[in-house]
Amino acid sequence: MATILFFIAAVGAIGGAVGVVLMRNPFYSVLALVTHLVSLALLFLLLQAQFVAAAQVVVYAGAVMVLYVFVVAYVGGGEEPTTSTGGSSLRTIAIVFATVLFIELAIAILGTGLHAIDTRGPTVSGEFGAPRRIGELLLTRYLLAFELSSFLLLIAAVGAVLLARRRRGMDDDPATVSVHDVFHMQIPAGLGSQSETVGARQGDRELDESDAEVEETVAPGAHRGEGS
Amino acid sequence: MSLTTASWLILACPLAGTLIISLLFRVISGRVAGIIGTLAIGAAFVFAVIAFMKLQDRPENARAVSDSLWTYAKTAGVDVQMGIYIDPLSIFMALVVSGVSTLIHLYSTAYMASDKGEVRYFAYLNFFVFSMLLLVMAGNFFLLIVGWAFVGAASYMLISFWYRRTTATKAGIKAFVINVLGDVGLVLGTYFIFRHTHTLDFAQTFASASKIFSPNETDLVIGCLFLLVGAFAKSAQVPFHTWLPDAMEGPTPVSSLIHAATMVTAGVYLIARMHPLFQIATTAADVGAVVGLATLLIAGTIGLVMTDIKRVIAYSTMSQIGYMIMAVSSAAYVGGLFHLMTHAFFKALLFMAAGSVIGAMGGEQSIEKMRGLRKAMPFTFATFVVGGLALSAMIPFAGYFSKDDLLFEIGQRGGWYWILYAGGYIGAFLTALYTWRLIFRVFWGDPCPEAVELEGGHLHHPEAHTNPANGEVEDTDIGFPGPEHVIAERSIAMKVAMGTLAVLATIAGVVQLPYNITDGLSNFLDPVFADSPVQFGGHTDLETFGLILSLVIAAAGILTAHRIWVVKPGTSARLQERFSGLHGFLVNKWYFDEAIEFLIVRPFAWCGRFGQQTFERIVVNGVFVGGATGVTRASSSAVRAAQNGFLRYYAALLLFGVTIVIFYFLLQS
Amino acid sequence: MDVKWYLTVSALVFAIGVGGVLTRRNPLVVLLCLELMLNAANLAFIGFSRMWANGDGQIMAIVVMVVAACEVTVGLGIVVAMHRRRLPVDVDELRELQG
Amino acid sequence: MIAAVARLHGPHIDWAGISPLVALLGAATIVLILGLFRGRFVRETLIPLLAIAGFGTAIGLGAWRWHHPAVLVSNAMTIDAFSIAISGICAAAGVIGVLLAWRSLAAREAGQGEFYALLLTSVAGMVVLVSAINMVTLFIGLELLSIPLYVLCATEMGREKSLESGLKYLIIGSVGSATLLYGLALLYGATGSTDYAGIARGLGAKGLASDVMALTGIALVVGGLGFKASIAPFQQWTPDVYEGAPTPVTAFMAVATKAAAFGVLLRFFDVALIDAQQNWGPLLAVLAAITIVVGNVGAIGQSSLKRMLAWSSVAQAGYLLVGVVVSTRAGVSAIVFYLCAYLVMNMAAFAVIVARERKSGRGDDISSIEGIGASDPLLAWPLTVAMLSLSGIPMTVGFIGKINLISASVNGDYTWLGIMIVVGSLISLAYYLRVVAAVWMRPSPEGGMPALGHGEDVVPPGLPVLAGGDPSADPRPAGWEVTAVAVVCGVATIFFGIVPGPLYDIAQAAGRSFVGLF
Amino acid sequence: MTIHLSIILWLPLAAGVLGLLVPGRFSRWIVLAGSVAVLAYAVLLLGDYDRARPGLQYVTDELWVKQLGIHYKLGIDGLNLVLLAVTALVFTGAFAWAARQEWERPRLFWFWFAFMETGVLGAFMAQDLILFVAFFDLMLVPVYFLTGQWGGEGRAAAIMKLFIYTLAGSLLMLAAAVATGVLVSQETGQHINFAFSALARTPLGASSQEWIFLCFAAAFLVKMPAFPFHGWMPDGYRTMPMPVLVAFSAILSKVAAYGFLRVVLPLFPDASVHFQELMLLLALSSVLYGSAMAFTVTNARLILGYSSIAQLGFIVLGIFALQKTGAQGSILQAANHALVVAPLFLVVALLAARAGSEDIREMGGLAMRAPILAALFLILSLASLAIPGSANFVGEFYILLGVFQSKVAIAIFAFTGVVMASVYMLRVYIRAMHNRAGPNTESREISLADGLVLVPMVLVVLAMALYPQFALERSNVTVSLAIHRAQVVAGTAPNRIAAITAPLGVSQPEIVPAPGATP
Repeated sequence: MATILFFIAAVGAIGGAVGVVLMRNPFYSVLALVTHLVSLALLFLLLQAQFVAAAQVVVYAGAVMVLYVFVVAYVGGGEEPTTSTGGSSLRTIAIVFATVLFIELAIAILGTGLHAIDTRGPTVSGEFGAPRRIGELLLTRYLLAFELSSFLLLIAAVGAVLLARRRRGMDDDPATVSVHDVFHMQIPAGLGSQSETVGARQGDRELDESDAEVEETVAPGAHRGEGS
Repeated sequence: MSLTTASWLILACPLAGTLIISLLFRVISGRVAGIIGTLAIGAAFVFAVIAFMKLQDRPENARAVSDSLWTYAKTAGVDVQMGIYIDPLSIFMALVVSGVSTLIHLYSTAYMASDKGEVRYFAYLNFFVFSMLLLVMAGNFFLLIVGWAFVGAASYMLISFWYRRTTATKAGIKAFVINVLGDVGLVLGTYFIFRHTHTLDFAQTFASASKIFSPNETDLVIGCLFLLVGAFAKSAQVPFHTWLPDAMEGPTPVSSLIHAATMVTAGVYLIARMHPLFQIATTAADVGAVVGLATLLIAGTIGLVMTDIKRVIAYSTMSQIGYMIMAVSSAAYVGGLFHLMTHAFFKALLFMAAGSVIGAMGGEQSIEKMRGLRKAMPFTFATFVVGGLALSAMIPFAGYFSKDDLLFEIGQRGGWYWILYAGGYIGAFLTALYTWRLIFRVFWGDPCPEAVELEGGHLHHPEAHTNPANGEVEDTDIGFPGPEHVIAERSIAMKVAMGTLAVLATIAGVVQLPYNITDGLSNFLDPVFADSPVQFGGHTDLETFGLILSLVIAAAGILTAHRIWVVKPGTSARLQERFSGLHGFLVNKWYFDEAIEFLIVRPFAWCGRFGQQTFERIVVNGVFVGGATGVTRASSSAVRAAQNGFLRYYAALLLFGVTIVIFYFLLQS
Repeated sequence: MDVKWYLTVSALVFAIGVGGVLTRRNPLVVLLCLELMLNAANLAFIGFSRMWANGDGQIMAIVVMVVAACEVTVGLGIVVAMHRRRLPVDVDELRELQG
Repeated sequence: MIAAVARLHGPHIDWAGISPLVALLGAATIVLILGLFRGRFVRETLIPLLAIAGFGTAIGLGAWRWHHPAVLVSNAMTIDAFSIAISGICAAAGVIGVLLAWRSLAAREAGQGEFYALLLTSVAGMVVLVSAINMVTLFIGLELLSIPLYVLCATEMGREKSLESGLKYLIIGSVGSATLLYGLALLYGATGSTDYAGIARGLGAKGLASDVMALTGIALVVGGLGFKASIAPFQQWTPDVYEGAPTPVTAFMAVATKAAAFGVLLRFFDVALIDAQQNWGPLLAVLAAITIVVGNVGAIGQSSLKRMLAWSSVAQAGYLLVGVVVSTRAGVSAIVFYLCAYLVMNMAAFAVIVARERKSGRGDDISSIEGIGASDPLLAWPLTVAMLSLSGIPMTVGFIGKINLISASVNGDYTWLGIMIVVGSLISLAYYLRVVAAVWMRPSPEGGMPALGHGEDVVPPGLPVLAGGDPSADPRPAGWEVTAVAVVCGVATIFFGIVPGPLYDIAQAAGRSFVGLF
Repeated sequence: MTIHLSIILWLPLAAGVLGLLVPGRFSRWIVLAGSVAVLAYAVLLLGDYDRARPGLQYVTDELWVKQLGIHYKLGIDGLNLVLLAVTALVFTGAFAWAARQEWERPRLFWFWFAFMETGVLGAFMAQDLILFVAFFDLMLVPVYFLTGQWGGEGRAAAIMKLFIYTLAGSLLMLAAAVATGVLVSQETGQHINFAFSALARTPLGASSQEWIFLCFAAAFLVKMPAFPFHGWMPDGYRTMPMPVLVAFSAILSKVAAYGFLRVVLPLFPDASVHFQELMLLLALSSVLYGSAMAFTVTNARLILGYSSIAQLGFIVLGIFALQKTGAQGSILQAANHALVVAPLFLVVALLAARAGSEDIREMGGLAMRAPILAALFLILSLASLAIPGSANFVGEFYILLGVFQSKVAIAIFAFTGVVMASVYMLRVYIRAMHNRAGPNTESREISLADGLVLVPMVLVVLAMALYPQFALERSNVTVSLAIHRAQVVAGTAPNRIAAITAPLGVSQPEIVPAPGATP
């Protein structure tokens, strides 16, 4: 059963990936990526990473892709010309590189002396990869990474806002205003979802000052997003 | 006054003269400079005489004195003292040099009186005398070389005295360079000797030479050969002689002093001075003798065909020095030095007389243009004849005795020295021939226009002063014996100088007459050469033979000359026609200049040009500079071309790098 | 299934992502391909996490997700800004800077 | 289950140790909030001052913790002399970045609050990166560093090049991150640990140091970190991004990113991967040599000063890499020393470029500095000193820095790399001297002083379109603070060239942080 | 009497900095006064120096960079004493010469010029390898600025070439110097120490020595310059401002020669012996090539430039003869050449002013109304061609004797250079002063101001000619020590070395031959 699921998921992941690369229309590429992500989530599940799989579907396939779709729609990613000024030789080079890289990575993976790689891995309890276990790790061993991730999200949001913000004298396309505003609204949403996803499962008992700081700093970002 | 003080004063006088004249050059007139210069040299002569007498006062085995003023350079096992070495030989040379120099200075005061560079002239001339005296009195190899080079420099300055003449400057540089070659020879010779003796001091070297060196030891022979190179270059011996004829570009008194009487005999002095070495390195000495012989013959033949009055005398000088070199190389020291002395007298005299003639001709030097000057200038004629007789070794003139003594001593060596002996007599014939060719052509015959003018009491003035060598119009800004040039007939100073020399050329033989009638010279020099292994004695038969042969040959030469140039004036032209090849060969001076030009000058010049035009451009700038910058530039443009702005290329290169790195690591595992 | 299969899939996805970055000209799609590469890494992390039976790999995967989101956000921001400046949304046209 | 959760205790947090990081992030937050206020005083004076204060506090706190190395937050980070030193360099670069950006267009365009918050965050990322002893922290630090920079590069949005550089940096940077990440994944796979110590233990285990998976992982890490450090052949983003980014950002980036990248390279390679040293050592040596050559030849003939300095920074990366290759304490201290040197000399140069860029209207083209020897000695001298120092002329700090690197290379049996360093310095003269020549030996270009302060009309008609001579370039003349930066950095370049002792103390303490090295 | 070398070293720079602060028209006098003070100090040194004592005197030794073992160590011994004095003299002359002219931006000009003197003095006095290298590089920087800003036509390219080319060698030397220190410290296990005295104690392995030697040789040969590394020379010489050129050609090139004796022979004796033939051949090529070029080119500056190549070839010959005679000659010759070539360049400047060109084809007949100039020029020319009786000849005599003692054939070939020197020096003299007057020439006597600069320098040349022992006796002891280790390796060491040092009870580390040095 697991084998079959694996193959289905693997084919989905690879197919999705290939689709991303080959689809001429960015919109379809996004859709292909969604396929890929969902398949990947399945693979994660097979590897007993339940929480990550869930996050994958919710955050990635859900939130981030929505963002994508909006931008594609805004920018109007039309069909991309096949021939580029860079010359088509790059296409060949790309294929060669990708192949070589794959072979090298395959050698690395298959040629290793680690025997564990030829197993399904040790037996683990159902707890492994469960939200509880991950939450525990995030709040103990990886507390710093966790906090820094939240700050990273904040600053990325700020950055995106200031980049995409409309400015006097520079923005001469009033028709885009609405989409633009939506785009801005979207960032805190994405941010919120991420932190909520992570934070909700920890329960609010464990919140410490750093978390408070995250909460606090989210606000101005969001505020600016709305204000501009 | 002690011997050493007197000796140092010999050096100090001309040096003081030089300094005074050159430092005061703006203040003093040429005339004053001439007086200062002459007095300085005269004083030197006086001190030389004093030193001579002091030396004679000393016991015979203590007649070699070294004295040092200060340590000049002493380090690393080399000790150079500012020191002199006084022995009969150096005093003898000092006497000759300062004596003749005094007379020539005197002559110059008149001869150069109208020249704009008179002050400069006397400064140079005094400097020359200082250098020459330094040369002969040097107490070690180092100072010898210094004097050696200084006379070369003085010679250079005086040859190109009229420095706007390109011929003069060319001759100057030629003389200088060949002299430097001689210096180099001397230095190298010194090195070879120093390698074994570890001293530069003469006294120590000579004292230890026989202990250190085995006969004909290679290093010593090589060293002596290098010394000979120095001697040859200075004394204008084949093949280093080509500068001497050109050196006649200098004022005539200069030719007289430097290029006849003193400097050019330095080679003779050198060999005599180094006799303890040469007598061990007999091979080297033999080479010197052979070259001397070759020179005396070659120069003699060239002298026969030259038409420039000064050059004829110059070749004659070469030839006579050939005799001396031959003599001292064959251990005939006294003969060689005796001839050196008499030659100094009569050759100086001849040049002075020639100067007088040139004055009369308005600067013209070609004997083709001269004729019948006998009546116009009787004093000059008389002195010229005296000099000519002495040169062609006519009894009882000084040259007769000295040349005879010289050849006699060589003959006494026997063996292959007979060749030298015979060659000497052949040379004697040539000497008489070219000397009298000169005299007959200049003084005999119908007077030329200039002579006629002079007979009328008026000195000839050319319309434009031209360079006798190439006919170029002179740039008279800087002087020359200009319109007011003086000839011997008119100037007391010149007459005194020439007269004194004429007397000396006549009677100087008395110092060393045959059959040991008088032996002043050999007695005086004996302490120097006493240790010489070659000793002469007896053989009065040979001496008699030589005396007679000498006389016969001289007479024959004079008579032949008379026949060719006086009795049958066309003979010369006919001979020229018949032996045109030979004549051409001789007129071109045996093609020595051409050979040197072809073998040495041109290759060097070519190397220089090649260096400048090709090597510098291609290798130094091309390969080194251009190559490096080229590689850098090329790689720069390559790198920048890769930086083409295409984002995807950048990503590609990044990933390419990664694949390569992975590949490397895969190979590592 | 053995872990190595997961890893092979991961390697393949990574290579495909690389190929996409090198071939696509639309920056939006290039960003998607970058996501592919990150996801490949994520898969590898989770595979290894399973293999070693420790949770570190999974944490890493979560962090990567955050990072991926941030990168995408900023990337999209720049693309939007470019679009506003009416610059072509095509990486091959970005050649002002070169040499 | 509740009981289980109740048993869970948060890790011990050494607040003193983590205080520099908190200071930076806190300052970023405060600045961000203050950015909301519209008052001119707040935006143009208070915010930059606060940013500087933030950096200053971080430096001060770092100095306070200098003698108290500690492992922080359950093995996520370590604070030791090395990380403090590198963090200090980054923070100092941040201070200078703030000063250079103070009245710049970039900060105004981006919004003062956001701009400085990004800068602060980036430095915080650097601090995390160099302190990380865990690959999760490493990665998050890397991104915390990079993402603000992507944005900062693009902040002069009026300028096409700025956006271009932002996007290029982002895409290539992400490729680099992904590569690094995959490498980390493989290393994790090979060793089963995300801790440096764990990785080192894993690699130390028998045979693993030459296992293909581990080695491939190292290879990918080389690519990923090499990218950040601009090591050839991963350097290509550098010139484009440096040129396109706003000059204050470039200045900051050139120094701070380099410092952080080498910080992490050293830490990761000399701690986590030390057992595979004989595998990666020769490779990095070759890369160092290539980098030196590529960087130096690339810089030749550039007319954009920023671009030239970008290439030069590639070359400097090559020099610095030598210190990594040898993996000795001497190498570490040489790198730290050189980074300090690099800070002052590079900042002096960039300050001058900023000043001239705003004044001359010729952008960062080399013609903008022509003749300033006569007209503006306060800028000319620092620039000259900086160029001479970069090329390693004695009596400058660059000289001592090079000596250290060469000495480390000889000490580590990589003498040929020492030779490469001097060969590189030699090539570098060709372009550094060109700058010096422009400063002193050319007359000021005629009419080269266009009217200032007219926005788009800065470039007078007829002025050729030069590199960086963008019509929308910053129109306002630089304030005294830019000149001050130039002068202070110039003086420091000379001062530390003559009295290098203080820098040595820092560098050697940093070197001693690596207990595993000799 | 205590003499602080630091004062000598920094005085010029201090004067230069002071000159920056005062109005431009005073700068020159301040800098000139500074250099005169240095000269006075140097003369004091000459008198005060204890010539019998081996080893350094007046040592200033501070640990400069503790961590790298770099010392700020200055000292005087026989190798640098005379060169130091010559440096002070030549710089004073060059300053005095430059002070007669108006320079644009005078304060900067004088600052850099003064800086240059400090750089050179530092290179001569440094007793620490890195300090030496630092000053060696540093002294080029002022040259760069001086030429670049005040030079002749085409200066930008020329000075760039010069700077990069000469720094190429210097940077290699830097690497080699650092390597020397590190390797020595590895060998001894002691903390790294770059002081010459410390480095000399432990010899490096032969293979390390070899590449290090080559790097040092590259630096020195380029700086001299020696054939075929002189590519920078023609353009550089053509464009340098005359006073700078005077200092550059006279002094900076000597630092390189000095470096061989100070650094290379004592520290890398095995390599010195190993590469002896190579160095001798290079030096010989320099002599021949420089001479050949000098009588082909027509620019008077370049004639002197190429002649310098030849002269420095001689100096290298002397050094690598690895004989005391040669080394002594080289030291002397280095001083002599500096003393002679500096005024010669000034004469060339005067000639150019009279002929309107530095091309000797445009000159001619200039002696006419300028007898003093002609006399000075003649004296200098003769000294330059090393006429016996000049101190230059003493130098050459010793040099060639040294070469003769070690390689006879090379000595004989080298004499060609002596002959050629006479050709090219007289050629330039004749073409300038003699022959027909050139088309645009104007013969005039030197002015009083010119004379005040030139005549003292010529007098020094003459004084040296009369008493070269003055220099020789001061370097006598030190030179033996400098070449001793190389001689030990070569197997030509005299036994006298013990005799020199033993009675004085000196245990200078430089003297003690390394135990393993004997093959």
